[in-house]
Amino acid sequence: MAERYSSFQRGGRRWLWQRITAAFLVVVLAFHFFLLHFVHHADEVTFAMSQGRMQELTYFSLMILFLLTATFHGVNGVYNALVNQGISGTKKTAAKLVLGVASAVLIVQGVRTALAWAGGVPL
Amino acid sequence: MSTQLPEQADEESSAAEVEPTSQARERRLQKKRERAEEAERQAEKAEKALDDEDTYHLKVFRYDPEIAGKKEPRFDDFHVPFEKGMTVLDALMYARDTYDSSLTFRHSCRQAICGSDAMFVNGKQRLCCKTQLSDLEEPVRIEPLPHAEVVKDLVVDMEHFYDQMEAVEPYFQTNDLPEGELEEQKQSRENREKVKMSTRCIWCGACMSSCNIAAGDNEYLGPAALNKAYRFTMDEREGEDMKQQRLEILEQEHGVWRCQTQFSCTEVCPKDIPLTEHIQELKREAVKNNLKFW
Amino acid sequence: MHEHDVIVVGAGGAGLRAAIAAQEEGADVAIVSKLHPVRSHTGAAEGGINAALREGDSWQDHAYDTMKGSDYLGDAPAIETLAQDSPEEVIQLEHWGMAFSREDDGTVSQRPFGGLSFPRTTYAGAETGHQLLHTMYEQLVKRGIEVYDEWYVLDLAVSDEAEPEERDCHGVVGYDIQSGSIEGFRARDGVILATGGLGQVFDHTTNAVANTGDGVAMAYRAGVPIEDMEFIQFHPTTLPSTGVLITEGVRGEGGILYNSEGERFMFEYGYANNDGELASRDVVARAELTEVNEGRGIEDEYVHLDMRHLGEERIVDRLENIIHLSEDFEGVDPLEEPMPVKPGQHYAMGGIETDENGETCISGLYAAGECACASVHGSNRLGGNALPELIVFGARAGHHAAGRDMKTAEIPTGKRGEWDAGDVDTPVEPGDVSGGGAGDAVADGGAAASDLDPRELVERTTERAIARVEALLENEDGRNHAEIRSEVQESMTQHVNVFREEAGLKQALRDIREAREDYEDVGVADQSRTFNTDLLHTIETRNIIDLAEAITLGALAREEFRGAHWRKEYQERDDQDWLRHTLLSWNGGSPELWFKPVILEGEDKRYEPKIRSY
Amino acid sequence: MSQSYNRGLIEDFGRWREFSAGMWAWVFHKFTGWVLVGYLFTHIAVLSTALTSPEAYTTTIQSLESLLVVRLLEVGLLAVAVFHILNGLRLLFVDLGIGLESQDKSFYASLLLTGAIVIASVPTFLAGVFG
Ligand SMILES: Cc1cc2nc3c(=O)[nH]c(=O)nc-3n(C[C@H](O)[C@H](O)[C@H](O)COP(=O)(O)OP(=O)(O)OC[C@H]3O[C@@H](n4cnc5c(N)ncnc54)[C@H](O)[C@@H]3O)c2cc1C
Ligand code: HEM
Ligand code: SF4
Ligand code: F3S
Ligand code: FES
Repeated sequence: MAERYSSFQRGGRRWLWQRITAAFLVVVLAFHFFLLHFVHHADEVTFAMSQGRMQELTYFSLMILFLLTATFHGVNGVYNALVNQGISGTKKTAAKLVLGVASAVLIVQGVRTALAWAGGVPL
Repeated sequence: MSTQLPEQADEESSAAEVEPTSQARERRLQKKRERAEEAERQAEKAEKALDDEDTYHLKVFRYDPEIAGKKEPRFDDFHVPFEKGMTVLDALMYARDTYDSSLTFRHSCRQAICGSDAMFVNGKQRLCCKTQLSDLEEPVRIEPLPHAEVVKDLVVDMEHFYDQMEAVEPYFQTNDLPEGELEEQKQSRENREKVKMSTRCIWCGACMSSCNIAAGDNEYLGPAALNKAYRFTMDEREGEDMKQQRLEILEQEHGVWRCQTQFSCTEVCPKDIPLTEHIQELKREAVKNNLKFW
Repeated sequence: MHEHDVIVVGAGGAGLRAAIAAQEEGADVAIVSKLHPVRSHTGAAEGGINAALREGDSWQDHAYDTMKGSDYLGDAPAIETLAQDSPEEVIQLEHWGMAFSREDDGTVSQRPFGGLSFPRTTYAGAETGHQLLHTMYEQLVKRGIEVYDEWYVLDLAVSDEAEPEERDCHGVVGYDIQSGSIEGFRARDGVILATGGLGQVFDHTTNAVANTGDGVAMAYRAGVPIEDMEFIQFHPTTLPSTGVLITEGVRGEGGILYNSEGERFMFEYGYANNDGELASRDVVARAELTEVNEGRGIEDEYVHLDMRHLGEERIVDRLENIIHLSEDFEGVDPLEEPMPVKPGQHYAMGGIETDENGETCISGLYAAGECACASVHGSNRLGGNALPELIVFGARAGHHAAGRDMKTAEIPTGKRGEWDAGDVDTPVEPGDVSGGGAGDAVADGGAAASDLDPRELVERTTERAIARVEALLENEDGRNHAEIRSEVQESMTQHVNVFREEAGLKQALRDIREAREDYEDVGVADQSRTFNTDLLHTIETRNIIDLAEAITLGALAREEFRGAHWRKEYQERDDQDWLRHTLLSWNGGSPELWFKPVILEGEDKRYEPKIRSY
Repeated sequence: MSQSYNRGLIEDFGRWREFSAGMWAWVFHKFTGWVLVGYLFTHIAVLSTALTSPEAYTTTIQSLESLLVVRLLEVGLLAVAVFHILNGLRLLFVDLGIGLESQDKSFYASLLLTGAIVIASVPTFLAGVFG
């Protein structure tokens, strides 16, 4: 018998955030692809060009937000998939930890790169 | 209860112990001979049926944990003479009554209301009594419901399904019953209409068997139980306080959030209950409910 | 051995209501049922539940309609109890959340039904029984009442005093279908039988495969008289291949019956004055069979019910579920072709004799629902009167068994009141043929020494049941039950159907006798202890044989035409000689026929027999 | 779920032929989602060469982009992303309870549209790699 949980609210919140980030990602990802494959072609990419874009605050913050939402959305998606397949107990805690650490690393690395381009927070 | 015979067993005139008279024995032997002939005739008939064009070929899953030849699951072939209007259940009953009386499956109403004969027929969860043979391709493969423990042949253990159904407090509860004797607790037509489909569930378990999430996560309440919960959550007569309590149950980790909108449940439900839709509506109710606390 | 205060056998509408009632009284109650509760055949009822709820209606009117419908063979105390209690019981269901259809003002809808003087049939769409069954099972879950589901009750543990009226019932013996183990169930306060219908006695029925009349047969063999067994209701419009019921609504909306010549026979051959298709169930059923017997049936089996002329729109609007039923179960699209229909067994008016508190003449043994006969329906049941019977008498039996003080019953049970011995001229000896042969498969119901204490009695009965099952299993290559069963069913459908004539009834008795002899050597091929349906069907077949015989004996004895019972030789209702109930006692294996008077004396009036003209 | 014995293909993806639209959508969405996270990690890894030096970044990117495999992989990525987006939109609608009756059609539509968009983008994606 399915026992009752009291910490249910998180389930709902994560579900909602998955949808909210998805809605946001639709727009940003489309923009991202469009910009880097159609406006600028892939073989033309240079450090300088990225630098130029990154130095603008709007683009910079958009990209940081993009990174954050994509990471949350992706990692949360993977976590959900695992839980749906029925992992529980220690395995579940381990998955949570590993995924948490991975996203932290990803975000730190991403932010560092962005900062390297922009040469500090573009203000 | 012990199977030991009590002390006085000897004096007991248990008719079981009485020797059959020789006359009776003779009669019995006679009958036996006749039966042997009859069996032969049956076999011949079956043989003939094989050649007959108008038969349906069934491949039926067999398994019995106790019987030597059946411990290893296997498929048995049956050829059943076809009649217009014949359902898969009719064919199974024919096969059992004519060829092999040990062929085991649940069935009762023959009219899609008792929910006991959901099986995996040609790769889909269906109610056998509601499936016309003529709608199926041959050979017709009949297997027990996937993702449930097989008890014997086509019978699966439903305990887990029942547990899930009963975990959602599947009963009407309200704190505002009318006072007067013989006074009804009114319900608007719209509200009855809203819950109507959800009340049609016959507990057949087809949906649960088709859902991949339920297969992976044993604790997932599953589409049928969630639908049952929907039936009460959306019933205006229960009142707001009860709705709150119900949503708390649904929001547990193995509740509504597990559903990945696979739609298989909706697709197989013999009662055409829009299960996915109901689950999604519950998710939205739950989110709305949580937003209140922010 | 399991022990409870009250044991309820069967989990249909009647069993569930009884269990809830017993628990309300504080009893420790358990249900033992061969099907999981929600699989019971109560779920199949479509039409509705009669209850006088509204201004302009009264329980008196309900009682009057019921008495008239019964063709004056119902007992007034039972009928009045039904009419008085059903409003309360229906509102109880409503308070348990049952999804009744509603009026604009939010109250429970009611519709008109055949034979009712007021539209008093409450309903939930075309699935009233389903809603009722599930609502009640929900309450069971809520209360945590124990259910032994997929436990088949083999026998009653009844002491064996010479007179049934002196016997006591102390429990039952159950067979766990899943594991094959056989265990005793001791009931400290009472056993309630609620095992439903017996449609499987016939080969064409609207009843479920599980409706084999086990409770009636068990009680009969334990000594309880069974009452008015000859009264069987046949429904005129059932699908030929499965027996699925096509509601009267189709004819109500204007559906037309045709024979193979394309004639609208209800008018052409003047079956029912000018009522045509709208004549009552029994009239239409007889008309259809006459057509078939006279060679105007289609495939010599059925007639056509055509509703195409109503137009797709109207059909979809009013009779949508009929389209599905016909397509799913008969493979016929009723918008394109006429539907094949023929009469099918539908309901057994008779059953275990009880009083209006549900108690039988054996103390501690109760019965409620279709298996019982408090005699509400007499010789003919009105539509929508069975479901209220389940809840009214289910509740009463439950309360009484659990010890509530009830008004002393007015209906005497057993040979306690006035009675007359009966006589019927049978071509063969009915009853037991074994004298204890072949593995005691045909043993009497409850014999065990009378001075045993109750637990020991249950234990003894259990031993006997085990021996019986072992014997069946041992006779591995004995006769297969399916053949015997279908021979009985065919004979019943041929001879004891809508039309009954002396020669046919006698033939049926001979066939049944033969079946009994065949059954002496019945065996079970499936040697598994796990979910052995072969074994169960074999045991059920025995019950079918006993009941088939009881029905036929009653039909042969009753020399009149009343309600559902038509006799070729006797075309009139005969109040002079036959205003009385037929009773049959097993009598240790040589069935004894007797009669008791009908009680027409109501609470404040006497119901004077009138001509039933619909 | 516990099983007294293995029913093999009956219970796993060996039954793919009998999957319904909703199931396929679920499988594809899952697959594409995982590919996308995988790519996100690789993507950031590649981009962080910018931390070493601007030149290292430019050379890495340009040498990668000059490889046909990479370009082909990018087309694959586009396919994956477009499907995930379109089906993601479909799922968002399902969550809002819109158009549940045509969930199968919208899935087929996502598939077709993905195909169309990918084919249309091939020239742009492969531009320059042969030059
Ligand atoms: C198609 C159809 C439509 C109907 N429509 C209406 C209608 O509209 N209105 C109306 O008033 N009536 C209607 N009736 C009649 C009414 O539905 C039945 O009379 C009623 O449901 C019988 O209920 P029950 O509780 O007595 O038995 P059931 O519901 O049949 O239950 C019997 C129970 O007994 C159990 N059981 C049987 N044998 C054993 C055993 N040996 N051991 C253990 N358990 C056992 C079974 O498992 C089951 O749980 C209809 C009947 C049919 C068939
Ligand atoms: C562009 C718009 C995107 C949309 C509209 C979108 C939509 C969705 C939605 C609705 C889900 C939830 C499915 C469910 O729980 O039922 C989901 C899952 C997922 N998404 Fe996205 N997504 C997008 C982009 C991305 C990106 C960029 C990534 C990679 C980082 C990603 C990775 C995932 C993963 C891994 C899952 C989980 C898949 C699974 O169930 O196994 N998505 N997506
Ligand atoms: S929801 Fe449908 S498929 Fe699921 S158990 Fe109920 S009737 Fe069967
Ligand atoms: S199949 Fe399963 S995932 Fe949801 S939509 Fe149905 S419950
Ligand atoms: S036999 Fe009852 S649902 Fe099929």
